[in-house]
Formats: sequence, structure tokens, C-alpha cells
Amino acid sequence: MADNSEYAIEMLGITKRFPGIIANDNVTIQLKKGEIHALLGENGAGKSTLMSVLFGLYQAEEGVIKKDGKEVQINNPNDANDLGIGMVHQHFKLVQCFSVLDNIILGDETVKHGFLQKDVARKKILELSEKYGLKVDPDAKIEDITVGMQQRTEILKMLYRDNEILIFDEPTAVLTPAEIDELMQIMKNLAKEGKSILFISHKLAEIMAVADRCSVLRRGKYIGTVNISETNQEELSRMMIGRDVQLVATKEDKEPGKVILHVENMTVPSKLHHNNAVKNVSFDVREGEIVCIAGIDGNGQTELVYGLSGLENITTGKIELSGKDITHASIRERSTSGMSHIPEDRHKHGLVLDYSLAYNLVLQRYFEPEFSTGAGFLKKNEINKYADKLIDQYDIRSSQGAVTLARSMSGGNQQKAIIAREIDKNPDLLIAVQPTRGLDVGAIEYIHKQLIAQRDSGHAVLLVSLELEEVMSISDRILVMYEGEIVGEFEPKKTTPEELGLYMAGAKRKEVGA
Amino acid sequence: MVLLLQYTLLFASVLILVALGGCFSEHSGVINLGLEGIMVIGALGGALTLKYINPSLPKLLIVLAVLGTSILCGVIYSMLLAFACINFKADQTLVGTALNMLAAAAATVIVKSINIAENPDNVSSTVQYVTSKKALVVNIGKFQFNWFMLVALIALIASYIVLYKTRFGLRLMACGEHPQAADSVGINVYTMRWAGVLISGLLAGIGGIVYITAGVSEWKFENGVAGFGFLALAVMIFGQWKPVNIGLAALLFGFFRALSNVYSGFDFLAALNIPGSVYNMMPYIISLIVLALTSANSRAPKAEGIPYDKGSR
Amino acid sequence: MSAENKSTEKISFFARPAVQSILASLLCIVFGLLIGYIALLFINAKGATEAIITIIKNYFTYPTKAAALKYFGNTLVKAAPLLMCALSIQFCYQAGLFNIGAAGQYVAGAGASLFCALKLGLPWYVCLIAAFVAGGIFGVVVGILKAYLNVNEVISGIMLNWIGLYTVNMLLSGVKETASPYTVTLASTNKAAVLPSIGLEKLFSNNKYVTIAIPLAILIAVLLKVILSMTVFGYEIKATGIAKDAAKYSGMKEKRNIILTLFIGGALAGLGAAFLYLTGYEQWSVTQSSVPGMGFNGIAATFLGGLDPIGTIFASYFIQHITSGGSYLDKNIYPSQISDFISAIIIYLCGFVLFFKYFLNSRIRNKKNNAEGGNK
Amino acid sequence: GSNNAGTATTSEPAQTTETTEAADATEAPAAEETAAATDMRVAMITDYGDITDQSFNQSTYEACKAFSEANGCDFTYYKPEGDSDAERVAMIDKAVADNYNVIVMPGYAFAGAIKETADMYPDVKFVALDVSEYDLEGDDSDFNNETYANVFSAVYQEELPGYMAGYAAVKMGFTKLGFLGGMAVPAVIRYGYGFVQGADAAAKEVGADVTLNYAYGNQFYGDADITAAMDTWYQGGTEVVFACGGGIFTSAGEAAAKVGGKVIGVDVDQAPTIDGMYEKGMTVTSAMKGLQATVNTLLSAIRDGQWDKFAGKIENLGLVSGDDTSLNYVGLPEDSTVWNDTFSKDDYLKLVADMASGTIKVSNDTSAEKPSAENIKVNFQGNIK
Ligand SMILES: Nc1ncnc2c1ncn2[C@@H]1O[C@H](COP(=O)(O)OP(=O)(O)OP(=O)(O)O)[C@@H](O)[C@H]1O
Ligand SMILES: Nc1ncnc2c1ncn2[C@@H]1O[C@H](COP(=O)(O)OP(=O)(O)OP(=O)(O)O)[C@@H](O)[C@H]1O
Ligand SMILES: [Mg+2]
Ligand SMILES: [Mg+2]
Repeated sequence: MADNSEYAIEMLGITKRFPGIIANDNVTIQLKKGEIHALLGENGAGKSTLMSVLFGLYQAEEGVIKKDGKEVQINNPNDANDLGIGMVHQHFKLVQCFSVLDNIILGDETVKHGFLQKDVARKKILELSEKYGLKVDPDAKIEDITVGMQQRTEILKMLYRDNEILIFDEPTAVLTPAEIDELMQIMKNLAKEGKSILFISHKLAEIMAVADRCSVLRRGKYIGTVNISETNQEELSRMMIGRDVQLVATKEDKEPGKVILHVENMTVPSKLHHNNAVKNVSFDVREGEIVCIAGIDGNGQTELVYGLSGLENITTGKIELSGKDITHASIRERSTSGMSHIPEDRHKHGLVLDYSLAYNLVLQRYFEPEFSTGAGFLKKNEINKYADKLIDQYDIRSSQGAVTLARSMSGGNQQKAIIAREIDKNPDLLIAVQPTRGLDVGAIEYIHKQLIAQRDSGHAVLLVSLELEEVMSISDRILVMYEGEIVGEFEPKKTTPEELGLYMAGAKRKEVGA
Repeated sequence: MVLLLQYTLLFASVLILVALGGCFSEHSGVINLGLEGIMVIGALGGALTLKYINPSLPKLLIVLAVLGTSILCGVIYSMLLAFACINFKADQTLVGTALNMLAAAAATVIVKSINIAENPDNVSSTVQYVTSKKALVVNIGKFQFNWFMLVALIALIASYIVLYKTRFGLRLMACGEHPQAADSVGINVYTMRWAGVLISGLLAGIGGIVYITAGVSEWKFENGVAGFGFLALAVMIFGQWKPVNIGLAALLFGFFRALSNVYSGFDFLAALNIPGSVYNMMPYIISLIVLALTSANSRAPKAEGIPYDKGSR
Repeated sequence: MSAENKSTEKISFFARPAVQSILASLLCIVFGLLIGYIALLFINAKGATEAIITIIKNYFTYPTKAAALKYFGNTLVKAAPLLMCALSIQFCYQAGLFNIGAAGQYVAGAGASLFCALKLGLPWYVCLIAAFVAGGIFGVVVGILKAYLNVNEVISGIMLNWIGLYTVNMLLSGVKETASPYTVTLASTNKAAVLPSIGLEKLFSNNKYVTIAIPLAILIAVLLKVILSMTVFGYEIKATGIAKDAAKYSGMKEKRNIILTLFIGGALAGLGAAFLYLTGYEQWSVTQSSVPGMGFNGIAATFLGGLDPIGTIFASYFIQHITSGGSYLDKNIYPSQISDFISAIIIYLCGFVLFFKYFLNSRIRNKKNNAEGGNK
Repeated sequence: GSNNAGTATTSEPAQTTETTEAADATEAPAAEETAAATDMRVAMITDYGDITDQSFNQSTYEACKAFSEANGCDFTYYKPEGDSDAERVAMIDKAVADNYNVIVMPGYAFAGAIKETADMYPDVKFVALDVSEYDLEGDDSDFNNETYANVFSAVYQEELPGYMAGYAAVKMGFTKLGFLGGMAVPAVIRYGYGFVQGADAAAKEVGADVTLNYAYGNQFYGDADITAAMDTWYQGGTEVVFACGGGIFTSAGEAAAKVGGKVIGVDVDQAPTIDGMYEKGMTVTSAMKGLQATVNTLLSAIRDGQWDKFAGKIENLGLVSGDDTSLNYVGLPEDSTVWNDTFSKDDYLKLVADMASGTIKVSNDTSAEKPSAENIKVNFQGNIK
């Protein structure tokens, strides 16, 4: 083929197998020069795998990769780098205790006699950050900076290496709305500069907003490529899932009942700084309503939930659950008194990754008489039966059913398992923290339905979400958190994302009574 | 006083060298519990060199030859750890423990075999190095300066520079903190970890010969190195995996160790009439207390102890 | 997504975890002995074959059956405490803790049981309890430091090993023989503290050291197996071990579990010491300047036993068997440390077990995949 | 380690008392004796130390081996798996099973094992070293110096050479003394307490102001820790240290060399070893006991069919003659001791005579935890490691 190929990168007929699974099955995608090419697919469809093949982290069993029309071998990230391919990984690959600068130069250091020339690097980074509007402090440590800034670091890492082909694997999953807008702009700028971009996202709106074309994968197989200008969200989701998806949740109006969760003047200390993370917060959640805590990441939502669930001790205040004072109750007591908690970090808190699915499904109930004898023995049969029931009822997919290791399950199904476990407890109060993060639209639809079902059956739901769209579509009441305080209370029907955004950013506030 | 200083420096030198060894290994992501064993093997190499070298050679040459063989032995022995833990993803604590047991047994078997081969009547596991050992020390007044003190100081400074000022150090630490990140920017994690472990073998090997020549002119290899490798690990943790802090921690530990031996020279301490066992326990009790007070925000390399698997994310 | 094979599918013989563990351990043993044999060849080629056979034969080197039985008993007597130390390490390992402090907990158990037996004149069961508690307390110290102050259990364990040694030496100085550093004998001081033999000694040519310690140790191993795999407590311990945060999230008291685990671990090691010292087999020397190796050898037995209590029973016996066998070597030719050398090699090889299993599994999978591919 | 302070050297034969018999042993045996000797199969069993302990086990091993080679009889040694009666008994059983008929056991620790096996193997000849009647019979001892019919045990009166060394040191003019024991086992303690008594007596005699540092190293080898402690002693003014235990002299010698200090050796004449390693004249004397000689005597007696003279006896070996020191089992080396004006060889001979005659009494009581003295100041430091 000619050197002046239309395509920057072509991945032709790629097949990549993992033990027991074909992650990519004869997949072909072609990335035009200067375009933003979206890659769409359910959880576990094989997007990350395909990109890892392109970046040299994995080797495909079959297929060829061409750069500018010429066949290339990419055996490791070094080869990818040499070819001008850079990648922002789904899970950031940043060394927490290093500075931004160290992370950027890592692997491509300027040295003199083996000694680092950090000043040279700093100059170059500042220039780049100026040019593309990527604001970072080169000397800040990664562990001290926001997720958004970490992402900018990742992008700078690619630019620092003069990469021409940029891969973004789910870059927006962890960003705030403002940061997402910023990122979209940056991507457009980069494309304008002539860089070619591969962009993975589960958020159709984002794809519609920035991409030129979109390729869809389903269960490892290539489905097709469409021009964004000629398609819509419905078509995309149909391609991805194979059926129509309800993208915006619907629910009926419902009059809330009596107070289930009553929080009064709660203050929670912070692990990171001397300031309190949650300051003197008061609010109620009632039967039959979904109350949503909105806010930009890092404004105390995590700690608020830790305080409620007992993962962290609160310094002052009072918490009541269904009229019972649980301020000083243990985590277990709260759980048995009717509180369920879908945690923010499903790998850290939500699952014992090396336990079987069945064991994970009874993580909150193994001690109950249903699953253990008075003498302290586990009733394994009961546990397995119960697990099979939940697997069936909640459609949790895994390779071997109840005995599958939780670790080997896909993120979406892991989340489903947690949700099944927490909801099947039939809690008075369900606390769900970012339950849809990183999941595909099909899974999101499913989870939203479950949350609404809880509400409809008269339970209280407290939802913590960073995504305004989600907040607007499923909540009955919205509380905005800013710097550890509740700075506003809204009804979704009587507000706009723009208004919420102002409160979330701390530009406006109003007093809220409990 | 001079004695206290001299032995503080001597013990601190051993601890600095070995703890720095541990530091390099752990920064690369491999917990090296086998330091004790590496010390023994390093000591064996150095001792045999001292035994066979012509004592009339220039002193500098002797010092260098001893350093060289100790390093060589330490490095070779540490390969056993690197091979099992890096390439075969073995449990690092287990392999480290095995290396400690193996070193003591192997060193004894080797020395005994050598001794018997030389003289069938000599069944001891002792290596003597009376004359050549004199090359290692210089008397400055009452203070007996040991060249290895200088070696330890150089190792300390070099470690600081290597870890914080060079490309190698940056990459090494990245492998111990987040090997996937290092891999994704084209750093070969396995190579770096090998480097970390071999450097720990190098330093612990020197530590071994310093320890056995610190006070005597012969060593009985059945006795290993009496827990110094483990003490060095405590020093490393107390020093928070940072060379300068390790230096200070080693001085502190060395001080208490020295004090437990020379306290009888201080009238007020002798007058206290504390049982000897209490002084012996001191370094351990103090380490424990110090660790209890400092570990809450201890910052071990994040990925240490976890074998790196290219496939996993 | 994932292949949907049902778990009902028949698992092939070599795919069974238990089979793999046994196979792996046997391989370690074979390679360990082989390397030991090579070392023997190096030292003296002529006697090497006989020497390695001697090590393997252990008590069978005695010509009479009675003597062989008696020394079979002796091997068992020492295997029991080794098993206990191995179980201690294993139990903690299940909870994600490397209890290298087992050696010190063993020392504490020895100190407490002998003190109760010799100084206080208490009967054997009280001495057992004392050892259990003393070992447990040493474990608890490690546990508290770990749970509340984030002190690495390996380091604190090592420090406590030394502290325990010196403390016990001081403690037992009060009950030592006047003219030697050994503690006075149980038989002469307090017969009631000697563990009962319930007729077991008869089975081993009247080996008076064969006591209930041996069946008790085996019983405890079985008990641990049951606790770990079948009980709520085991469920919690393992969850705490592999996912501390998830354990906390689910309302388990993870700090309490860490401390409790180390208490039990320590108690097991402590009990192990009592199982040896209360038979009268050995006296404690109060000038001992290094921690008894039992705790460290326990690490070997644990891993050789495939981290399974039942496997550990056999592994402990085996390690003790070759250690005892080593004492029958012809010392004129071979240093006695050669059996330590072989044990150490075997432990080192145990490090490769995980890889071996992984290798085996991927071979099995490949074979299966190929077979399936062929069917298509 | 081991249960004795002895230091063995391969090159130096112990300066012994039983010169005649010792000499016989190494000479080619006469023809008719060869038959007896080949029937003799000698096994030695170590206590928990190895034969490399530069001490009791090593001396015994060397003596046995030399004898066996000279007499063409089979010899081997066994090392028990651990430090317990049970394991020592196992080795005795094994030795008998392997057809050894003379078993040499150095160390009081063998008492328990002998009690278990002596009656079981009446045809085997047990030669024990340092196993006292009290060790064997406990509180029921009648102290008649008799024991099992097939056992002979030799117990040394280490307090005597210890006394001589202490006495000599003070008389030689030293006023700052040190005692560095190995592990605090009976033999070491006897040496030490004797040393204190001797220094005490001499101090009284000359009216000197004497101080004595007293410590155990808790091991039979030197290392940096012990050298540091010795440096502290020597640099704090200590002039001479009695290094009493295996290889622990290396620490004393190392420290002494730095300040020109002196050392007293133990068990055998250590002057050649220590002076050879450090500097000439460092070793002022050695407190000796005739361990290897005893082994030789016994093995020769068995070879010569004289076992009955020894069987069933426990002998306390110490001073035999006040006049002929060559007959004694303990003493100071007459050739290598650095005699001077204040303590000449004649003074020594007088001391021996007085001790032998009972004019001077040395207590062998080691029940006290610390040594005590009336005329000198003893700084007891216990175990320094
Ligand atoms: N290292 C691996 N080993 C085994 N299987 C793997 C591995 N990585 C991915 N897989 C499997 O390959 C499939 C594709 O995974 P991949 O990460 O590419 O999905 P994805 O499309 O990026 O999903 P998500 O949207 O959740 O990020 C999954 O089913 C997963 O189970
Ligand atoms: N070592 C592995 N073996 C098998 N499957 C794996 C392995 N590692 C990851 N996977 C699977 O790969 C898929 C993609 O995982 P990935 O880490 O990309 O994100 P995720 O699971 O969607 O989680 P999240 O979005 O929360 O980060 C998941 O199905 C996961 O279970
Ligand atoms: Mg992905
Ligand atoms: Mg994902």
C-alpha cells in the first residue's frame, strides 16, 4: 500500500484469546489521520484488550497492525512509543508517590551521564501544558492531586513523547462534568493539531459530542463502524447490546412516607488533611424516595457515606435509622438494622475477590441462622442454593456459576452481584455510591431499574453520584455537597444541570434545613 | 567514649550496608528476607579471600580483593532469590527464609569440606584471617578506623544519588510502586527487579564481611551472622526506605548495640546494676517501640512482595 | 463474555487441587534429595549413595524392630511440636499474616509450661493451658502492633523472638539444675506435669516420650482444617486475610480478627513447645543464645504441606524424618549440616510450587482447548 | 557449644601428667596387643556441641582419633540430633547397634543417657568425662566414687587450676583482672570461682588492691560484641583476662593486642595458639587440665586389658602429688608461663605443694550465682551477650 495511506493505524483481523475466552475475535478497526474514533462496547466486549494489543501490552494471536499503511510489529510498549502510539489507560498508570514531572518523564528521561536532567524536562512540560491548556503543577505529587489533574498528567505523558496516535481508554469515567467538558475540548484541539485519537467511552452523549466515527464491539466481535454525523444514540446502543435500550430511566411520581434516615449535625474527620471532610451536615431520607447527593468528587461524599455506614467514626452529630439511634452502632449492627450499602470501590470494599461468587453473595448474611448453624458451621448447601437463586434472579453472568472466583468476573457482573446481595437483604435504606461507574449502558439501565424498584416498594434510597445526567434522571430530591457541606437542595424537575453545576462548583449556596 | 563511638560506627556500618541492600530490593518490589543468608555467603567469600591472600600485598589491594569477592558471592547468592521470586513468582517471604537456612548450612558444609581437604584433622568450620585482617584497619590514636566504615559512607551517599538523581533510580522505584505503570512506559520490570535484588546482594555481601571482621580474626560459620540481617530490616523500615533516614536509624541502632557491650565502661551505667539480659534485649525492645511509634504512616513501596505478572492488571 | 461451562463437568485427575499439591510437594522432595545427593557426591563420591539412603532410612538403620519402633516414636515426638509450629504459621497465613514469630511464641510456650511445671508444681493440663496462653500473648502483641499501629508482623515477630528468648532464659534460671544450665527434669521434680501416655508408649517399644501430644497435634490439625473450611470463623479469618477492607465493610471486626488469629497462631506454637517439653524429652538450657529452630522449620512444613492442615501433618513428619535421619550419617565423611542443607533446599523449592501448579493447569487447559478445537 | 571450657589445638599435645601412658599410646603397639586392639571399636558421642567446638568435644575427638589411628582400631563419632537425653540415648543405641564396644562421652550432660543405657549394655565400656556422681545419682549420692559397673567417669577439679591462675596473676603484679567465661556451664564456673578464690588469696597475701571483672560471653566463640566488651575492659585498665571457653579467647586476644594487654589460656597450654595469633608474650599462663591424657589412659587401659582398674569408678582428677607436678591432672604450664620475680616457678611449686597437702583449700561449691571474695572487688557482669 502507499505510504500516504489514509489511515494512521489499521488493526486488521485481530484475534486475542485469554484462557477460556476469546477477547477479540477477528476484529478490524481503521483509524484515519486526524480523526477522533470512538470505540464502543459492553463491559468485557474487548475494547481494553484491543487497545492493549495496539499498545504492545498483549500480543495478538492473529491479525496484523499497520501504521501509515506499513505493517508493523508491536511487541512491547517501547515499540508502540517508537511508532508514536500513546495510551491513557482506563486505570491510570501513575506512580502515586512520584511527582507529576517524574511520572511524565518515566521511561523517556533526559539524562546526562545517567543523571536526570529534570530542568530540561520541566521546561518542555510547561510548554506543552501551555500549548494544549493542560494545567498541571509539575512538582505536585500524584497522591495529592485531583483525578482530573492525574488525567492531564497522563495526557501530557503522551504528548511529551511526541505521540501521534493517542488512545484514551474510558477517560471520562472518573471525571467531573466540568472536567469532561475540558477533556472534550482538549481532544478536539489535539485532533485539530493532526493527532489521531482512539476514544473508548460508555457514555453515548460524549461519543456523539466529540467523535467523528465510531466502531462497535460486542462480546469480542466486531459489529461495525458508523459515522457519528449519520447516527444517533439509540442506534449506537442497539449495535452495542443487540436490542433497544432505555437510556433515560422513567419512574412514576410517588409521595414519600415516614423518615427512614435522619442525620443531624454530622461531622466526619478527614484522613487526608486536618480539616473535617464532612461539616455539620443534616438531612433526612424518607420511605419511597431517592435522595441524591450530587457534587464534584472529593467534596466529602465518600466520607459522608463512611460516616453513615460506620466505616469511619463521626466526631459529632447523630444518626437515626427508622427511629433507632445508630450513631455509635457497629457496621454489623447498622447492616442488620436495615441498612444496605453499595460501596464506591467494588474491588476494595464490595467483594472478597478471591472468594467464590456464592461466598460473596452472603458476605452480609453468612452469620444469619439461614446460612450458619448455632455451632458456627457454614451451611454450604444453603449458601449455594441461595447463590443460585440470586444468580438467576439478577442475571449475574460468570463462567462457572456460584463457584466462580469473583476476581475472574467482569466489572459489570461484579457490580450486579453486589447489587443483588444488597437489595436482596430487603433493606429499609439502600445507600448506593456511584453504582454505575464504568458500566455499559445496558448495565446502567439495569441498575437504575433496580434502584427505582426499591423506591417504588417503599424503601429509602440514598444515591451518591458524580454524573449529573444520572442525578437528574432518577432522583426525587437532590442535595448538593460542596467542601463537606450541603449547599443546596433541589427537585430535579425544578432545576437545570447548569444551576446544579454552579452550586457544585461553590459559586452559589443556600441554607438547607433538615 | 572512643570505644562507644568506634563500635557504634562499626555496627552502624554493617546495618547501613545491609539495610541499604534491603532498600534497593524493596524499592524494586521484592522483599528480601534473605539478607541474613546473603550476609553469610558474602562473609564466606571475603573470609576465604582473607585466608588465602598474601598478607604482604599492599593493603589497598587486600581491601579491594575482599570487597570484590564478598560482592561477588553476595550477588551470586542473591540470584537464587531473584530467580525464584521474579521469574517464578515464588512467595518472597518463604524464599527469603529458605535462603537464610540454606546459607548457614551451605557455608558450614563448604568450610568444613575445605578444612578437611586441607588437613584431615581439622574438622572445624572456622576460617582464620589473623594477619591479612590487619589490612582492614588503621589505628588513629585510640580509635580503630575500619576501611569498611568509609565503604558504608560511600554506599550511603551513592545510594542517595542513585535512587533520587539517576534514571536508574527513578525506574527502580517505579517498579516497586506501580510495576504496571513502569511496564506501560517500556521499562522492563523483570530486569529492574533483578537489578534491585542483585544490588541488595552486593551490599549485604559486603555487610557480611564487615560483620565478621568487626571484632575478631576468625569466624566459625556455624554461627551465621546472629540476626544482624533481621536487625538491618528493622533499620530499613525505621528509616522509611530512605537512605538518609536509614543512615540515621543505623547509627541509633548501632549505638544501642554498642552500648549493650561497653556499658560496663560507664560508671553510672555499671552502678545501675541492670542484668546483662536486659541490655541484650535493648536493641530489640527499642526497635519494637520505635517501629510501633513510626509505622502508622509507614510508606513501604506499594507493590513490594507482589510478584509482577505481565498479564494481570 | 465468559465461556459458560457448567461446574458439573468432570474434573480430570491432575486438575484436582489436592492432587496437584501432593504432586508438587513430592517433586520438591525428590529434587531436594537429588540436590542433596549431588552435594554429597561433591564432598565424597564414594559414600554418597549410602549416605542419602541413611537419611531416608532414619530409624530403619537400627537392626532390631524394637529399636526401630522406639526411634520411630522419637521422630513422632519431635514431629508433633513441628506440626504445631507449622499449623501456627499456616493458620496465620490463611489470614494473610506471615507469623515468623512462631519461633518466639514457641519459646514463650516452653517458658510458661516449664515454669508452671517446675516452679509452681502444677499438673500437665494446667501447664498446657499456660503454654497456650503464653504463646497466645506473644501472638497478641504482634497482632495489636499490626492492627492498631501498622507494624509489619514479620519484623515485630523477629524482634519478639529475641525478647522472648532472653525473657524465658531469665525466667527459667530459677528452676535450673544447680550445676548446669539445664532446667531440672520433670521426672524428678513434678511427675504430674508429664503428659500422660495412655498406653501409647507400649506401641513404640516402651518409648516413654510417646504421649498424647502426638494424637493431640493431629487432632488439632484436623480441627483447624474444619475451622478454616467449614465454619463462620474460618470464613471471617480468610476474608480478613485476603481482603481486609471488604471484611471491615461487611461488618467483620477486622482488627479483632487479626489479633485473634495471631492469638490462636501464637497459642498453637506455644502448645507445640509444651508438647515437647512436657514429655520430658528435652530440658531447656537457660544459656541458650539462639531461638530454637522449630518455629522456622515450621515454615518449611507449612509450605511443603501445600498450606493445608492435613498435608502439613505429613510434611511435618517428613521434615522431621530426614532431620532425624541426618543424625545417622557417617560423620567422619559428611558434615552433619548436610540434612539442614537438604531441608533448606526443599523449602526453597517449595517456592516454585505455585508456578508448578500454574504450569500444570495451563497444560491441562491447552490440552482441553485443543481437544475441543478438534471436535469443531 | 559444649559443657567445658577446654580449648583444643591440633598441634599442641596437652601437657600431661600421665606421660608414660600417654606416650605408650602413640607408640606402635606390641604384637600381642594388636589382637586386642582390633577388637576394640571406639565411638565417641558429642554433647550438643560439634567436634569443632574448639573445646571439650574437639579435644576428646582428637585424642580418640589419634589413639585409634595409632592402634589401628575402628573409630567414629556420633552427633545427636539435638540437645536432649533422648537424642543422646539414640546415639548410644546406634553406636551399640553398629558394634562399637567402647563409647566415649564428654560432658556432664550425658548423665541421663548413661543412667538409661548402662545396665542395658553391660558388655559395652562407657568412658564418661565430667559426669559426676551427683549428676548420676542426684540427691541419693553416697559419694563413694562408685557407679555402674561398666562405666568410668573422670571429673576434673577445674577450680584448682583456676585458683592457680588467679593466684599467679595477682602475684605476678597484676591488680586489674578479668574473667571471661564461655557459657556458664559447671566446668567454666568451677574455673571462674577458683580464679576468684586464687586472686583473693594472693591479694590478701601481698596486700594489693585488686579488682576483677567477671562475665560470661554466653557462647564459645568470639565476635564483635564480645570484643567490644573486652575493649572496654582492657581500655578501662584491665591488665589480664582469663579467657575461659573454647574460641572465646579470640575476642580477648583481639582486644588485648590493641593495648598490650595479657591473656590467660585454658584447658591446654594455649600460649602457642594465642601468641601465634596475636603477639609473643601475650599469654602469661594457662589453667590446664589433662583431658586428652585421660582419654589416652583409659583407651590404653582397655587395649591392655586393664579396664577393670577403672570400671565402675568415678574419679575426681586433680592434684595427685605435691612434689611431682607431672603426676597431676591439673596445673599451669611450667615452660610457657611468664615467671617473674614476684612469682617464680618455685613459688608455683610451693603453691602446688600447699594445695596438695591441704594447707590451701579451694572450694568447689558452685551453687552461688555470683562469685564472691573478701579482699578483692569483683564486678560481676553476668552474661554479656
Ligand atoms: N488478562 C486477562 N486475562 C484473562 N482474561 C482477560 C484478561 N483481560 C481481559 N480479559 C477478558 O477479556 C474480555 C475483554 O476484556 P476487556 O478488558 O478488553 O473489556 P472492555 O471492553 O475493556 O470492558 P470494560 O468496558 O469493562 O472496560 C473480558 O471478558 C475479560 O474477562
Ligand atoms: N486477570 C484477569 N483474569 C480474568 N479476567 C480479568 C482479569 N483482569 C481483568 N479481568 C476482566 O477484564 C474485564 C475488564 O476489566 P477492567 O479492569 O478493564 O474494568 P472493569 O472490570 O470494568 O472495572 P472498572 O470499570 O471498575 O475499572 C473485566 O471483565 C474483568 O473482570
Ligand atoms: Mg476496559
Ligand atoms: Mg471498565
